[in-house]
Amino acid sequence: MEWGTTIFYVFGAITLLSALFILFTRNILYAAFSLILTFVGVAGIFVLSGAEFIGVTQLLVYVGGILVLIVFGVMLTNRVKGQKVVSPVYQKFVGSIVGIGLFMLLMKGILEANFGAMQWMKTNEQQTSLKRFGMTLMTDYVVVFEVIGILLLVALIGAVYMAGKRKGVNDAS
Amino acid sequence: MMPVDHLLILGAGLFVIGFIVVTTRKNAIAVLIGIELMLNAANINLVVFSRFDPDFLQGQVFALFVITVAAAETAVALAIVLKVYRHFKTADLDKISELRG
Amino acid sequence: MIQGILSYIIFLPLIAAAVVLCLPKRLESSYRIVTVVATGLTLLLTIIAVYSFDGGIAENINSEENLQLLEKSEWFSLDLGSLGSFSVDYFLAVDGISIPMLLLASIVLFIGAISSWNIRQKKKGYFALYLLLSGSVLGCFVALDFFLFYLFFEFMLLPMYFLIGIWGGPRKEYAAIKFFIYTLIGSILILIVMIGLYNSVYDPVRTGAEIGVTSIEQVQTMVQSGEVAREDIIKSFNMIYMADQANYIPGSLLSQMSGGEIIGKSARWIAFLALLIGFAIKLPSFPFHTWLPDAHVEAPTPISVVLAGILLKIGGYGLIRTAFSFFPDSAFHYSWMIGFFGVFSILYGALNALAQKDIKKLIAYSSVSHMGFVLLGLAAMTVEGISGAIYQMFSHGLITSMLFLIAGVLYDRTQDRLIENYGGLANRLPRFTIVVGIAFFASLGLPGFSGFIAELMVFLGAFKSSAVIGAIPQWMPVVATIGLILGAGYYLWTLQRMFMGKYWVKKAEWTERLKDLNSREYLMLVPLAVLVFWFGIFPDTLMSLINSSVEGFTDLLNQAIR
Amino acid sequence: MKEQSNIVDGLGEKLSEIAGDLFYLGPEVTLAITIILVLVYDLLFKDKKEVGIFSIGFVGLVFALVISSFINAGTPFGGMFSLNMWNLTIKFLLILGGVLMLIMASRDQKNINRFGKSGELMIASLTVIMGASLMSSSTNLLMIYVAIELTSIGSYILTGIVRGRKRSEAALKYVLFGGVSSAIMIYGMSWLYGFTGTLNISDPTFFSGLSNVPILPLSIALVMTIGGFLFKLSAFPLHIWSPDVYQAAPTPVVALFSFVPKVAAIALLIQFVGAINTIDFDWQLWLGIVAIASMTVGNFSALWQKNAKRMMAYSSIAHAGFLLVGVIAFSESGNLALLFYAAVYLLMNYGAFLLISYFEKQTGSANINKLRGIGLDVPWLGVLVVIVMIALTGLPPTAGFNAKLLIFSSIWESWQGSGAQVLLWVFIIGLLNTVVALFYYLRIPYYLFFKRPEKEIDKAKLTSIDIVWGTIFVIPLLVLFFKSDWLVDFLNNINFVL
Amino acid sequence: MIELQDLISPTDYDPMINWILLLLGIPLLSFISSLFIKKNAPIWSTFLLLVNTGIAIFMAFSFWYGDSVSIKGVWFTLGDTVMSYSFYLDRLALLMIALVNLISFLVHVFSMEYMKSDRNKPRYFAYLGLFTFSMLGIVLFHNLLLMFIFWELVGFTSYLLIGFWFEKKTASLAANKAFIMNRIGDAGMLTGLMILFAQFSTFDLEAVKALMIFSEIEDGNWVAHFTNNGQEVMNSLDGRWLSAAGIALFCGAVGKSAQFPLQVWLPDAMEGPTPVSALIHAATMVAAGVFLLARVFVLLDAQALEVVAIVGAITAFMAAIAALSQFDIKKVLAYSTISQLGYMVMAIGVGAYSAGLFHLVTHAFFKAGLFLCAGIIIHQLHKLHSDEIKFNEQDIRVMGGLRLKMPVTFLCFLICSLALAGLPGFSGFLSKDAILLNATAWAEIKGGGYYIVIGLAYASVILTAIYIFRLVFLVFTRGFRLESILNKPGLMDKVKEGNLILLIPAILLAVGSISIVFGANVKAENTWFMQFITNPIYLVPESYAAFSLVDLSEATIKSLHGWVAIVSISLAVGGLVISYFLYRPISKKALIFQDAPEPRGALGRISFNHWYQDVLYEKAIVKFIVIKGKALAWFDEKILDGFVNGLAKTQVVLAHIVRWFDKYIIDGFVHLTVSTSGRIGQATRSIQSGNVQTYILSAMILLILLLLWLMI
Repeated sequence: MEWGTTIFYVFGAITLLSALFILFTRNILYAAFSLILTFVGVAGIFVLSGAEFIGVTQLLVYVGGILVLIVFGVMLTNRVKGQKVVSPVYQKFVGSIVGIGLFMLLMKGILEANFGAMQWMKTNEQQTSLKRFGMTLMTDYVVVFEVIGILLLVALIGAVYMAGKRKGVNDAS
Repeated sequence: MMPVDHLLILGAGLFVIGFIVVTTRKNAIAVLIGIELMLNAANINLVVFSRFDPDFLQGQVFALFVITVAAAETAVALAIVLKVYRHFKTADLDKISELRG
Repeated sequence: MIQGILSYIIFLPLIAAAVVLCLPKRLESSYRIVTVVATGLTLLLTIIAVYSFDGGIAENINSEENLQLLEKSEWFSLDLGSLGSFSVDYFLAVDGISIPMLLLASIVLFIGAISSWNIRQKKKGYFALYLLLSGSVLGCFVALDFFLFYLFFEFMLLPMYFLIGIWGGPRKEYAAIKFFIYTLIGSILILIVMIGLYNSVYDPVRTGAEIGVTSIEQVQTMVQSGEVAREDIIKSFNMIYMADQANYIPGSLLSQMSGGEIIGKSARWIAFLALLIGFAIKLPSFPFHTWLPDAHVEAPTPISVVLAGILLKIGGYGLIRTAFSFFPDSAFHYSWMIGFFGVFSILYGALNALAQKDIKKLIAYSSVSHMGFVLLGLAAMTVEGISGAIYQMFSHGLITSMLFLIAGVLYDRTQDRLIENYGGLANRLPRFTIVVGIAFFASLGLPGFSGFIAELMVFLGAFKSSAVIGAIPQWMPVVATIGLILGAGYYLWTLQRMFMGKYWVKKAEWTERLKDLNSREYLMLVPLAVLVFWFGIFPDTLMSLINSSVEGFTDLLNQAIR
Repeated sequence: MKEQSNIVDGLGEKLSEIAGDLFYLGPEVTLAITIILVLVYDLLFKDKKEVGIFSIGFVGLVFALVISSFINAGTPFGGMFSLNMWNLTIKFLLILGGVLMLIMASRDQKNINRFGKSGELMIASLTVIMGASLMSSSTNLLMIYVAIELTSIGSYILTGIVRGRKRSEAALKYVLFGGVSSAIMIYGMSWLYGFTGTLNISDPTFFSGLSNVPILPLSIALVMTIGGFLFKLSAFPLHIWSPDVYQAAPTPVVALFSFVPKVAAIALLIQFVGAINTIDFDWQLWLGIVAIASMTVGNFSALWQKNAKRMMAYSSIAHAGFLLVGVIAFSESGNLALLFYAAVYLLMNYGAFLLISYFEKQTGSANINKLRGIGLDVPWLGVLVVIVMIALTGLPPTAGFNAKLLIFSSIWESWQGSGAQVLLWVFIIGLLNTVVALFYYLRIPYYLFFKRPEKEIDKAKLTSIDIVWGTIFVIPLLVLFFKSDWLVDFLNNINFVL
Repeated sequence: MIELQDLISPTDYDPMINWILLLLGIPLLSFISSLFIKKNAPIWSTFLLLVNTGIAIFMAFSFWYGDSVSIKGVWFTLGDTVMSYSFYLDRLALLMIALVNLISFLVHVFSMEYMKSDRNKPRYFAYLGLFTFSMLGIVLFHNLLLMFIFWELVGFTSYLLIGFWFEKKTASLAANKAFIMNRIGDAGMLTGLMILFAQFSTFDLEAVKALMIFSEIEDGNWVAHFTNNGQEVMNSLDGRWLSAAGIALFCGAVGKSAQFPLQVWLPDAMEGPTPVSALIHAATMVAAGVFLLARVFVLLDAQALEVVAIVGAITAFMAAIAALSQFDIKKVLAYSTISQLGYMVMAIGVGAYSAGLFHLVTHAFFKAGLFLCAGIIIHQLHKLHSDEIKFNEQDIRVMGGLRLKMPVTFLCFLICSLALAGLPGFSGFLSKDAILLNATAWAEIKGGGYYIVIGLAYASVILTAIYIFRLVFLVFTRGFRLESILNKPGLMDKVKEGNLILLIPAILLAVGSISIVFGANVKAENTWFMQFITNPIYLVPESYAAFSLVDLSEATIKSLHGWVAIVSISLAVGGLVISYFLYRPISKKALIFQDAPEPRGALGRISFNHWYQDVLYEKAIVKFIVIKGKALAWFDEKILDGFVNGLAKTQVVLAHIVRWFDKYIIDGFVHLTVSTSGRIGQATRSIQSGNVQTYILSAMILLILLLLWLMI
């Protein structure tokens, strides 16, 4: 086994274990922090898969952005006064059954599909450059890029507006 | 390199874990965490496949946008959670079920 | 003859409806005048139309040449790409089958308008809806484009729904909904078949124009042999074309040649059954009749009159015009069943009528019984049977209108319809009793009244059927004669309980309210009675109109069966 | 496509191509600009912004509408979009939906406040329309995803932004459900990418890639992907969010929800099934079941609803099923029928919501029970309601009937052609559903006319302009019944260009 | 090959049509005008009838020797089938119009007095006019359909007249009964019409007869060959339909002529005014059945005729038994009528066509006479009614000794009774003798069990004599029993003979009952009637005609002639003697007759209750139908409608299920599973709808399920 492969598995294990921790912990804060670990694991996989930019973005946006949001959200919606921020669990049984069923289904799908043997994947893997990535983003996907801009803008405005304490469109009801 | 299938199974596992989190956690924010896990699972797939698509890197681009959108969505979702919290004084979803039928 | 007379007939009530809507509330009392005048003019126009109708020219029911007073212009034509294009025509005409129905409808609507005279609440709505109903009912009988027909057929439901639901009796909502749902199920079945049909039928004239051939026969042979490209075929809603098997696109599901199947059964059979059920609900035949007693009992008198007098006939007319014309082979295949349901309805309705306590319910069940004759006559597929079915529809329309008016007369005075609450009314209301007697005896099929002629024809046709065409066995009409006896039974029993014996009513205060017929009531009842007599003694008045069309129709059936 | 070795070469070419293609996205660009303008206006002025915001939004939308009718077919941005006359018409309808929503909103002071006090609601609405408009023509999975998200986020905001306990609850449900749905969808998309190596569904490699995949993984991927579309369509089984959201959201917004994302999703589905047709996956069967289930579940669940808006939500689920019928027919005529249906659905649905908003204005609630006897006080409005409800049921003499006729005719034709049983069942069950639908659609006129009013209601609140607008929304339903060829010919002309 | 159109094509103008129209028109005018002119209706309508009678008698005399006249025309067309009408005047018709008009006229006259005090007189006379019109219609039209129409009309008029005093519940019920019983018969007759029409495409009797000749039995099928408009027609039915046609037509007669098993209506019909009973229920309407049988006689095949004969004999016997023990004078006469009608029907059945008709005519006279006499008695006794004197004036237990006070009536009654009993010198003897002669001959030919049939006929002879003289003795001899019942001696003196208006019709009818009217010969076949109205030629396809009428009339009859007469006379005399011993003025029975209870013995009860037929019908059939109707109504309301409502309910339930599905499968599938897996505690806490996570979960489950569906 090569080094790279080992690291792959290490990151994979980190991801999976931390995700499982999220699944089993009741404390949301723990979950949130465990999520960091998951993200890091995923970011590692990204980097190892040749998507350094995505990996970095993953860390920046998720760890730096989303997670902070989530933690703030947890703080704001739970009166954290010493006690644990617990999220109770319910319909565990059915949820797990469905989840496991889904997993089996996906497993079976993956194995049957045999992605490794896909025709288009015959070409050898190549390292990609950030430059190419940027070019693609700004040429082929420029529309998406712009649209994302609008999306972020709107989401931002909306989020700010809704979260704002006294704001929100007035309504009698 | 890790075989593609293993990574995909990892993705699937993450997806399912995320799904179970979504369906079993009462807290709305925990549900959001679950959704993030599911999105990450998809991202893993995308990036993995993108390895074989060096010309256009579509998978990577997709993953990038997923991350971005996820951020936006989380922001909106959290804002809504806060709003709900103001009305219901809780973020437990089983208590937020006045609309039904 | 007036050009476009049929359009006038349909649109006159609709325009009048608009007029009623526009009249201000302070002219409230004029609504009914407008209504009566409009329906009266419609009747006049209809009579002119009937007068100008030549009963002798029909040769073949499925060609446009035998139609009269024809008005046909393209309404719209849609090009549906891969579905090909189809055209919907504004196509009105009458033949011997529809002209009696048109006449009946005009008469009954006029009488109904008079009978609406003392509607007291929400007059504007009532009269506007009544006129809308009138327009659509009349339209139903003259429309020969399936789309147009379906429009009128459906459009009838709404005014009816509101007329029963707003101006009805205590359980009006229930009755209105029940009526609507039942009929709607029927019309959905019809719609299903309609979609199938227009996808299977082409318009030879327009298609000919498309490919530059003028002779219809030539177009038909060309289409049948597949020489015409699919996109040149123009589909049609034309009911006359649908009745000609040569106008079915080869390979289409409902084409007789291609023998399409649905779930292993002939598609034509299934389509026929769908139409049959659709119209049998309207007719109504056992076991689809249960909406009728409720609707009748709850509806206000004029609406009962229109409902029983005309709307039921649309069921029978629809069967002739669509189900039997389009799928004669299937009709033959199912004739035993149709005949059986006819006979069963006759007996079932009569026995039910025997047990009724409410006079309106009794009349309603008698309608079920009488409409059974229509089914029996149709199932016979002989000239006599089908003429009888048409005659029965016409005659039942008049008689049952009379019966409901009678029930209305009583109800107006006492607000009570229970038979057991009256006795010996003949002493107090002698003239009314005479009218009741005429109506009852007419309804039970006493010779001299139109009902007898109709039932006789049905019997003759049904009995002949097995020998002539092999449709229904001889025992059916023989068993159906029991219906005559039961009919006498329930009518005479009712007559005896309500009108004979010592005068007695349940509540003393009714006595002073029980006055004999007033002049408005005479105006409604006497003409009906006279007509019932007239058509019982001079059947040729009507037969001369319908004979040749019915012959054409039976020829069509015969050809298809052979 | 360009040579990979020399990336920078041809960049200029590419950029100019992009600039040239920009016109194809004229409506979207216009909407984006409008969004910015509203935002700027909102920031610049403090009070009495109603007129300004409304007029900017309105002008923007109308401008987009005009532009959308000038665009030609094409596949701009390297096949990211596939514009043909068909989905351009859809686009036109979507934007028209926006215009009509603004008109509807302007009929009620409450809604004027909601939209006008501050720009967010307007911005979110425009976003929804923009997203939907992108959705309707995109052929790239990424673009599809982003467009759907754009629509979704706009919708979440629209649902949640107006204050109210119920609204916030609905918004939360919406956002969580939506989040999961989109996660499922992109998971499916990621597989599709894995199968084919391309995100462009109009690319031949997409199709050829799918052809070699075993049925199970293929089905999983397609079902998950289409699942995301069904969420926007609010079709079974991803319809569950919609009643809650419809009940809570402001009426004009609900009208928007019930039309714009739905029809966009239908357009998307048409593109998508076009790309996956004839591979192993029997999408017709699958969508057929979905359509049947949507119609049935929608109609049956609507039966005993007490809230008119909630009822309309179920109605819209059922209509999603009816729209799906057009997709399943998968033929030229099916597409035409869909266009017709969409146009009519726009009219009748907006008409219904407009009238509901009137009654809401009168009685202060969308509760059907509150409508007792009003019909006799405002007869003309009552008549309009009857017409709309009849149209929604699909009975003559309303265009709803023609729409159903066309759409079911097309499925009949497809069935005749292919003989697939599911099409027949869709046909029959679909039509029989009409009967069920009648039950609840008639409940509104039933309460309006048959029930005794509980108390005297204040009629002064409705102005004659309200009535006129109601009439304007409703009368085309009648006109299009009697002259449906006007619309069909118009649509046909468009199709011929295609 | 015979051409149908030739048979039914309209005839040229024949002046006879005017007479016919006049004949039909005058009674119709009487009907309509009586309703309007109110006050003078009785005299006016009587006058009209007099005119009509004049015309009828004039026609009978002037056309008697001419050929039969047939006038045809088109009534309406049905498809290409011409529904023709046709009048046919042969001697039978002429005789009948004269008879009907004459008796009707006499009854009109009688009624002027009898109904004097009734305020509904105009209505009464109108009805009589309508009746005469319809009866003449039956006689004049020679087309089965039109005959059927008038046939029903006659029944309808009878309904009106029986129910004339509709305030009496019994009267209205009797009217109903009469109409319905007639309807049953008519339904049968209609079946006959259907069969004949299916075969021959016409109702014209002449045409039917002509076509019948050309019909054949081929392989058990009854095939009619003819051409219609030049097109060859071959209508074929199973051979049994030929018999069925005959029996079906006979059903009509069974109803109208009160034959077993439909005869029960006639005794009840006595609720109508007595003159009506005389006219309708004795002389004319009930005879219409016999007339019809005579008209279609040649179309009846052997089986049908056998049924006719047997039914006739049974009826004759049963009714004669019933007449023995009745207390109501009109009821006795009613049963007597049934019995005599049974004779006539039997006569037709045994092939004694002319004898049967002969009996029809003689019976019309003496039975109408008896009824009118009874009417006089009832009318006169009715006048005794006062505040303290109340009794049933129709009950023979209150009568007695009226001979002294009402001699003319007595004489008339006696003559008619003698005629009824069939004693020589009176008309009844001639006709009855002719019938018995033919019947005996018939039984001779057929042999075996058929002797039972004529046995019944002979038994009826003696029974007839017994019951009618019982009546004579009890009504007219010994003292007036009402005196002793009411304890009011001298009441007898208040009884007066009827006035001339009442008496003259009775006298005329009595005179008509003397045999001299029909010829001074004791042999029936020598009367002018039998000379002129002879048996027709039999037309039914041969294999279905079991015997030849010619044989019957010629050979056998001659050999039987003597002793049949002797037997019948001795039976009649025997009956008279028995009656005398039982009811003679000083017999035990007569002495205490005022207290006579209802008979108790088995035979007596059978007789008094008319074989319990009414009870049977009431209990078995009517109840059955009513219960059936109720059950069906229940079925309709509860089951069928319930089913539909059930459907609606199912829809609701389905809606609930779907909603439930939405809520519990989509929401609660989860919970369900939860609870089944033993976590009920948690489930109760978590069963909450509106939870977005269950939404998501269920959506996913459904997606997976849909996916799996695809895979299967």
